[in-house]
Amino acid sequence: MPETTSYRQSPLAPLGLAGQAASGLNGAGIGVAEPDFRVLLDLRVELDKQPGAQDAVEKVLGLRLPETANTATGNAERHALWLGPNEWQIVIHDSRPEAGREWTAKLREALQGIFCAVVDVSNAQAILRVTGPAAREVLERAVPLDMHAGKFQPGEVKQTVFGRHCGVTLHLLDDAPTFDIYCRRSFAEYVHAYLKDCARGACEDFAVLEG
Amino acid sequence: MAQRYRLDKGGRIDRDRPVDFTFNGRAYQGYAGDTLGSALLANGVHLVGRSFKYHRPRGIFSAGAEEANALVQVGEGAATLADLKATQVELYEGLSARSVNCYPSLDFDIGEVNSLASKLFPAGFYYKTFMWPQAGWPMYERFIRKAAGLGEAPLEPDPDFYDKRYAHADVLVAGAGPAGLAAALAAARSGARVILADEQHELGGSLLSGRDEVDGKPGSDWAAEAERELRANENVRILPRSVVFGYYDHNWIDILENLSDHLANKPADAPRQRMWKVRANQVVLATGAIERPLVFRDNDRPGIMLASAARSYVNRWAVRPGESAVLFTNNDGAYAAALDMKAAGIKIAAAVDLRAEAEGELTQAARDAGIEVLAGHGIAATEGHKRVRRVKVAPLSADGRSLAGEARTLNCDLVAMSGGWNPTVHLHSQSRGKLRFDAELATFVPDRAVQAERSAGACNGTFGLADVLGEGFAAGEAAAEAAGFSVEKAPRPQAGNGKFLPARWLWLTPSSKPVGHGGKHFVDFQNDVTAADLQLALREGYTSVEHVKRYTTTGMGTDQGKTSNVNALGVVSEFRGVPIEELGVTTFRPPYTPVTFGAWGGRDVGDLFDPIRRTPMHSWHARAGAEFENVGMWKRPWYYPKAGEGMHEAVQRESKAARESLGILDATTLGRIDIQGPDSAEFLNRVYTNGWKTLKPGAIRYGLMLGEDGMVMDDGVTACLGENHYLMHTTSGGAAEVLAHLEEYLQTEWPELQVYLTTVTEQYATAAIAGPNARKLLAELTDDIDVDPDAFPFMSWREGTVAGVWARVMRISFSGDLSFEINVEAHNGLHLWQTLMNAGEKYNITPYGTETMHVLRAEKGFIIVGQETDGTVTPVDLGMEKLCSTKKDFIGKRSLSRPDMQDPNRKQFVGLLPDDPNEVLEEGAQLVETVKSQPPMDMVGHVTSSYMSPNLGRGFALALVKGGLHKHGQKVYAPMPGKTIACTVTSPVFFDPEGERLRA
Amino acid sequence: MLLIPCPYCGERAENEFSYGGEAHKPRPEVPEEISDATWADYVFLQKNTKGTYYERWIHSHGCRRWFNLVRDTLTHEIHGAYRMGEAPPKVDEKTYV
Amino acid sequence: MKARYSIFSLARNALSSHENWPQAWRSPEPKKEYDVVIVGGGGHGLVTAYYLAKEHGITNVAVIEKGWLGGGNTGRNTTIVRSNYMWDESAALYEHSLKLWENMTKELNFNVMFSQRGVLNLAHTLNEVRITKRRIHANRLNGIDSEWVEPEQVKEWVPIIDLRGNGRYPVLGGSLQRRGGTARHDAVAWGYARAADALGVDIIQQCAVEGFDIEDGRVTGVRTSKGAIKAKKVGVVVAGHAGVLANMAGFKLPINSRPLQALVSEPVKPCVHCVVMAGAVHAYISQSDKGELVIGAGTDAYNSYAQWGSNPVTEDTLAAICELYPLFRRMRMMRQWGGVVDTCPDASPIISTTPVKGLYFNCGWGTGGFKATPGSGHIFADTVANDRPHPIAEPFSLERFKTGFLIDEHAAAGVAH
Ligand SMILES: Cc1cc2nc3c(=O)[nH]c(=O)nc-3n(C[C@H](O)[C@H](O)[C@H](O)COP(=O)(O)OP(=O)(O)OC[C@H]3O[C@@H](n4cnc5c(N)ncnc54)[C@H](O)[C@@H]3O)c2cc1C
Ligand SMILES: NC(=O)c1ccc[n+]([C@@H]2O[C@H](COP(=O)([O-])OP(=O)(O)OC[C@H]3O[C@@H](n4cnc5c(N)ncnc54)[C@H](O)[C@@H]3O)[C@@H](O)[C@H]2O)c1
Ligand SMILES: Cc1cc2nc3c(=O)[nH]c(=O)nc-3n(C[C@H](O)[C@H](O)[C@H](O)COP(=O)(O)O)c2cc1C
Ligand SMILES: [Zn+2]
Repeated sequence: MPETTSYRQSPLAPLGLAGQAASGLNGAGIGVAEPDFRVLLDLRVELDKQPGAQDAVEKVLGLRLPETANTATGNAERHALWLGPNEWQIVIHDSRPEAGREWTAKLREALQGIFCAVVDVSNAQAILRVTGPAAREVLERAVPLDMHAGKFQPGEVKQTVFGRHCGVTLHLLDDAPTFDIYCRRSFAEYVHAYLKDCARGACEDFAVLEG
Repeated sequence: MAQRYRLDKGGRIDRDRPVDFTFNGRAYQGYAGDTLGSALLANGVHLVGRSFKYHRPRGIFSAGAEEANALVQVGEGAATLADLKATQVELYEGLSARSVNCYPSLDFDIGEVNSLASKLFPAGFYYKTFMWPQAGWPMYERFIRKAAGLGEAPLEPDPDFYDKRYAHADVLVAGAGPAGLAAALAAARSGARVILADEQHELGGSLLSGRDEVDGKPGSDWAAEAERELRANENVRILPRSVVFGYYDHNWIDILENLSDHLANKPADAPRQRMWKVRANQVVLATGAIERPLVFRDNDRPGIMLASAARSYVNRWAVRPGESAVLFTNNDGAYAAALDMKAAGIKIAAAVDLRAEAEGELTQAARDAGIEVLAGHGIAATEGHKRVRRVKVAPLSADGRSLAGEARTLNCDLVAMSGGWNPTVHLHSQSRGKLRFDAELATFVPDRAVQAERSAGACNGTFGLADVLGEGFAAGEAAAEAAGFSVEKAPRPQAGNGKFLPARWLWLTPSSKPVGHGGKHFVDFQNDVTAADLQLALREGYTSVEHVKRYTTTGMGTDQGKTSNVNALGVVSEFRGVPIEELGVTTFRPPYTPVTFGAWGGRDVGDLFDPIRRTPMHSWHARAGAEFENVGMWKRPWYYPKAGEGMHEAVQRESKAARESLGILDATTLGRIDIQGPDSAEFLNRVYTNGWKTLKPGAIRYGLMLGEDGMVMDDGVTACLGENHYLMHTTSGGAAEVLAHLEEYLQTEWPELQVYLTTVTEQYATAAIAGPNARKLLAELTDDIDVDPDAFPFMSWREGTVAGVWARVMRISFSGDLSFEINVEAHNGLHLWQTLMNAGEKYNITPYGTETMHVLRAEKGFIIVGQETDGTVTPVDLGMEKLCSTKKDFIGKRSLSRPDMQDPNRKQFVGLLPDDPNEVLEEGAQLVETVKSQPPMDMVGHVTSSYMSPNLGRGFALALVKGGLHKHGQKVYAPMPGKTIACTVTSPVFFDPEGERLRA
Repeated sequence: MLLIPCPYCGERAENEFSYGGEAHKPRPEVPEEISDATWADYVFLQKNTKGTYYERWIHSHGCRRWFNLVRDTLTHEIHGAYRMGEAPPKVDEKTYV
Repeated sequence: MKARYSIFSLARNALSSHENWPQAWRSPEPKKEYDVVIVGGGGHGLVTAYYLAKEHGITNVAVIEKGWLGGGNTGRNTTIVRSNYMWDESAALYEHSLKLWENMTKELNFNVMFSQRGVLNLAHTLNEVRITKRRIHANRLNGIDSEWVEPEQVKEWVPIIDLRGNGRYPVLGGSLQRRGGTARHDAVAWGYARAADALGVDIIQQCAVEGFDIEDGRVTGVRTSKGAIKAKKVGVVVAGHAGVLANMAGFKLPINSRPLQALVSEPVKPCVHCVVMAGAVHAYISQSDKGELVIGAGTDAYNSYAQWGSNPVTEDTLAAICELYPLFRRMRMMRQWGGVVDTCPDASPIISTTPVKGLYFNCGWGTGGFKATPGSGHIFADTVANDRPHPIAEPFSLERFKTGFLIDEHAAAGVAH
């Protein structure tokens, strides 16, 4: 049997969110969508102890790992999100089913001889793309971070607790603002429902997008 | 006549918007802008409630949050609200309110008999009686509980929802009176992010009630301008109807915002209230001050109210709270109330002034206005049942402790009293800021701040309006500066600066008889605590203020003593002859005013109470009609009943199918940890009891993990994926805990180990297929994995393609049969499951849930951590001593050699077979060796798991039994209610003890 | 809710963190050679100071790193955070009755 | 001596406007020396002093209290009293105590309002059901009343509960101890203080113990904020401060001190008639005789001596209350506070001799020692008087952390209120 994408169910597939981004906000303050499949790798390495690591990563990915806390590097296709002093999440816009394993192998190969870990977590996490002028207002209901435009700027990445007890990574992409929220796969429905309820709680200020 | 007591003009009400409401079933009218309190007064309604203990008639005595008397129940049915203060309820069309704590009606309340027998109910009377007979207490209690409570809790679920949010501010300002507005203006002008919250619906605080001018215009106009400027600034968030109720660690402040209680038509899809959880860099407290009542004989009658409240009713709500008023004061400031009342057409019968020489700007103005001032006088008594009718006033002795002359009677229907002011230091004190007793003001004012906060205005003991404004601006500037903004000092607005001192501080106004001998000098109105009660507490040795509080309940009502606490201290100080500052204060605790539970819960209720985790195959299980079990946050299929089946039948069927042909289990929820790095094997060696250095790529090993106390904390299999690369499995419920435990040791104890741990629990979806036909099915679905037993032996794994997708197949077994756990990437989980189900049809593939999984593993004697173990079980107890390496150290090893771990009589893991094969022991049943006719009996163990096994054809159980490893063959008994079940202790392995089927 | 300075991520709210108890309490090198009493000390006993306390925290909903914190257990004042293996900052230590 | 309290004395005193009531206890200056000094004037300390005087003839006793008597956890707990603990050792201890509760009002001639209204412990998961049943059977065979109740019976006891728990925390049943209930916490401290004082015990308030005098490994006295006081024996019963006192005496305890929170609602007419505990979601509720809902929350996650709690803990508890009792969402919290509890690794107390001769510790009651007040003091007095553990106290020695004989009540208790 050939491996085809049609087998694959994204974490939020039961809610049918994919493609919602395309339909636009229609005047709503916030929209939530699930982006296409992506490669997500967890990369662990001590950059100061493994001098060759940055170059090796750059060779494969064409980007350098951010060394400043709470930031990301990247371009339209790829990102490296700072998760900790020796941990990054690599995000690659490659939706092929085997892509996660392939990129893992490539990166491992490049990092041969360096004490590090590359782990494919493409299936382990869900991504919710939250966008719209009310996004900050809504998210401030879910996370204890300061979401003010001056305090959380495009290119920044912050991990935090969402609602009660759910860990998330927030990556701010632009001034729209657009956030990519990464969470563990099985928490995705919770995060989605929570966001909807946050929007309901903030509804005096804007219309809420259905779905 | 409607609104008979409404003044013809003035006030901040909207006369174009009349509002109809009912109180105790009668229809009334008020105006938009009224509170329930002001609207009732406009209609001449003074009697609003009954007191807690004596059911004395009580009226409206304040105009704000400090109200202790006028508690009402608002609304009916699911939306009813208990114990609201009428002075804080905004009027809306259709509002219906009623009095609480009275029966059958407010006017005629049976409970008032308590008042007649009140001598029998002094403070602490409970403790002295209802003791005989001792067994009689439940009866007394039933009777006492009838009298409990004020309002009523709703009896239907709350129809509303609540919003809850975090927020961050450079400067948070609590209170929007002149001081708060000034502070907000100053901070906002510097560019700081400001939150300004006030519990009232209009900003302006006392400016709305007074007639003071700021910069040559009415104070309320200045407030409106300030508000306009603030609203125009996008860095400012103004929160009206928002009480700052709690000040916690590290400048964490909680605010409750009211969104729809004041609306007649409450929007269905908007929250009722919102809780703000604010982290503020700097805080300015500008919460004003609360006027102090005076303590005199029968000072609780309806019509007796705070002077500032009377003034507010006249100026802010255009209401005449009476026709004929007596002012009772100890200070000059209160004359403003007399003057304003007079200007509104209220007759001022006299001003009774405790000060021997009643001097002062406003006093003089009152005299000039023709008001009679009785200096050195006090109110010695009051009369009037449901409304004050008369007061007796008399001159006081020089020390103020007794009357010094004939009493004179004044007719009145209103007494406006002022005993000075208490700065609202609640939030400062909650923030652990110290208080200082200010002898001039005879009250507590903020002293040193501990957190980044400062007080300004009346809450700081500053009362002159110009000073208040100046202090507000200065506080706002200082706060902004401390938050890192540069400020330009603004010119201070012009305003008057009344002089209110000196006042005469007399905590207790004497009457013709000593305290306790006639009439009641109320200190705490809500809890009916009198000066005599305080005196009694002291007499009996309850001298600490905390004891006084708890013995008399003073300050413990819904108003939390806003008007009573300082008076109680004053009275105690008077009786004990100890200065107030040496007494100390009782602790100020959140909330400042009561806060809705629902707002605290916010959206973390219902479906969002806890995350519900589902596997990628969940939709299939749900469609198949599975019943689910909650395992941690996961929903796992528990069993799959077919039509007409109960749990028992379903489990029997599933268990049989899995043994006889083929079963399939969703094992996705197992915890998985990826372990990489050159020291991985060493790391495993340290965290598991057994050895790991010899495990080769492709192989799998079972491991047992202990806590440092030697107790089993987790178990599972770990696969060697490659050189220095492992995949650990944990129990579903233990995944997070195990990862935390491992990271802790790695990062804190053994940072030298080169190992990285990554959770991959959710990267994979797992279907376990088990039973004699498992291999056949697997073979059909893969081209590239050699399923031959020799090529793919027990406890090994292979990678390849199954059902057309990448898979890692592990030949391990929790059922005791030939079994493969097929791991695919989670996105493909549903696909895998469906493919297996389709292809397995010919083998009667049967999905089974956690219950059948439990039966199957129990037949094999496999433990479940958390069921066979409870944090007190060691590997030795489980008969797994062999798994504990003697060659190396591991976490928990040292604990195993402590004396009590060696005790041969510890509870150990065994099997149990009830003598009657049809018997299924209850899980949790206790076991004895000797049955007695009645308890106590010596227990030797308990049943941990118990099932009816279709494969064994009988009931069987697992248990922990003292010394059980050496008691196989002996009898134990489970004495149950009504019967005793005899069993034989056996090995815990009931099925395939040689493991032939596993290895098949 | 405390405001805790993670040495890696910066100041964050308490609910992103988990507590790990007393710091600077190393696991005995060779547990087998020590007495039951010394072992019990390591596993169970706590300084539990009222006052300046050196303690471990993990930024569990953040960078997932363990670190040390010096905190006053009465006032909750935080005197500093430092990474595992680093020396604690100099603090004017306090204890209370 | 002490006036007896009764309805008659109340009526008699009413005639004299209550001006002739005697002091419930004296406020003496400390003597130079006592046979026994008890440190800590909470319930446990006062009971200890009472029984030293009453049963062991040791009346030259001082109770030294840092603040005001009863102001520690005795004065800030949710007052749940029950004895249905799982292990034999615990059951013996708490049942001993419960029996004393049943006679306390009479014994003290002080109405402590011990209300045996029944305590329900809810089970929300299959595992909780199993553990609950195990505990019930153990209680039964120990002769302690304890019964399983099905969800419908839970509903009868607590009509306002939502059994569905939104599918996530459904009520699957629970255990009921009918003899369990609540008491008026302050009255317990006051009643014992009055009774101990009557037997000659000096209760010295506003006096903090700041150190011990120890010679040759034996305690000879305490140093206090009011000066040194000699003592032949010293019993320390200071709950959350046990670690502080142990440090003064030069040893450590297996105890962490953490704030535990509680809160009350505004008073309403009676609507909860028994005590309901839900360990899985951390919410405990009962209604006081004045009408407030008394709610117990969780402990903060970190060591602290601050007598207040952390915000997220309150949020969690009130979310759980809203979930179990949806009609309480509109109720309002009136006051919230915390107490510093002394938690032991095995959730069981320590009643023990110590490395210092003549110095005894009674602590580790954590979140659940109010119910033990009379029993704990009773066996501790015996332990102090005879310089050896009372048989019920024996398993609860400090030794157990060395030998491994832990009495782990976690599994059965959740939080052991
Ligand atoms: C919020 C909360 C809810 C609880 N709920 C329950 C419940 O429902 N059921 C239950 O059984 N238990 C409950 N508990 C636990 C229970 O309150 C305690 O276990 C019990 O009251 C402890 O009593 P104690 O006499 O040992 O301590 P305390 O009453 O705390 O007395 C100790 C005394 O020692 C004093 N002290 C401290 N240091 C010194 C010193 N250096 N010198 C002199 N004196 C000193 C203190 O001031 C204090 O008064 C709860 C506790 C809390 C905080
Ligand atoms: N005549 C006198 O003796 C006397 C006495 C006291 C005050 N005053 C006058 O009162 C004014 C004092 O001004 P100010 O600004 O200090 O006080 P204020 O009373 O004018 O304003 C305080 C504001 O804080 C709000 N508030 C209080 N606690 C709150 C909380 N927890 N959360 C949210 N809001 C809260 C109140 O609703 C009010 O609007 C001056 O005009 C002064 O002259 C005069
Ligand atoms: C069982 C119980 C019931 C309580 N009921 C009330 C009450 O009705 N009103 C009140 O103000 N406080 C009540 N409290 C709280 C006390 O006022 C006080 O907050 C608590 O004893 C802690 O003391 P502290 O706040 O002085 O530190 C109650 C406390 C307990 C333990
Ligand atoms: Zn961090």
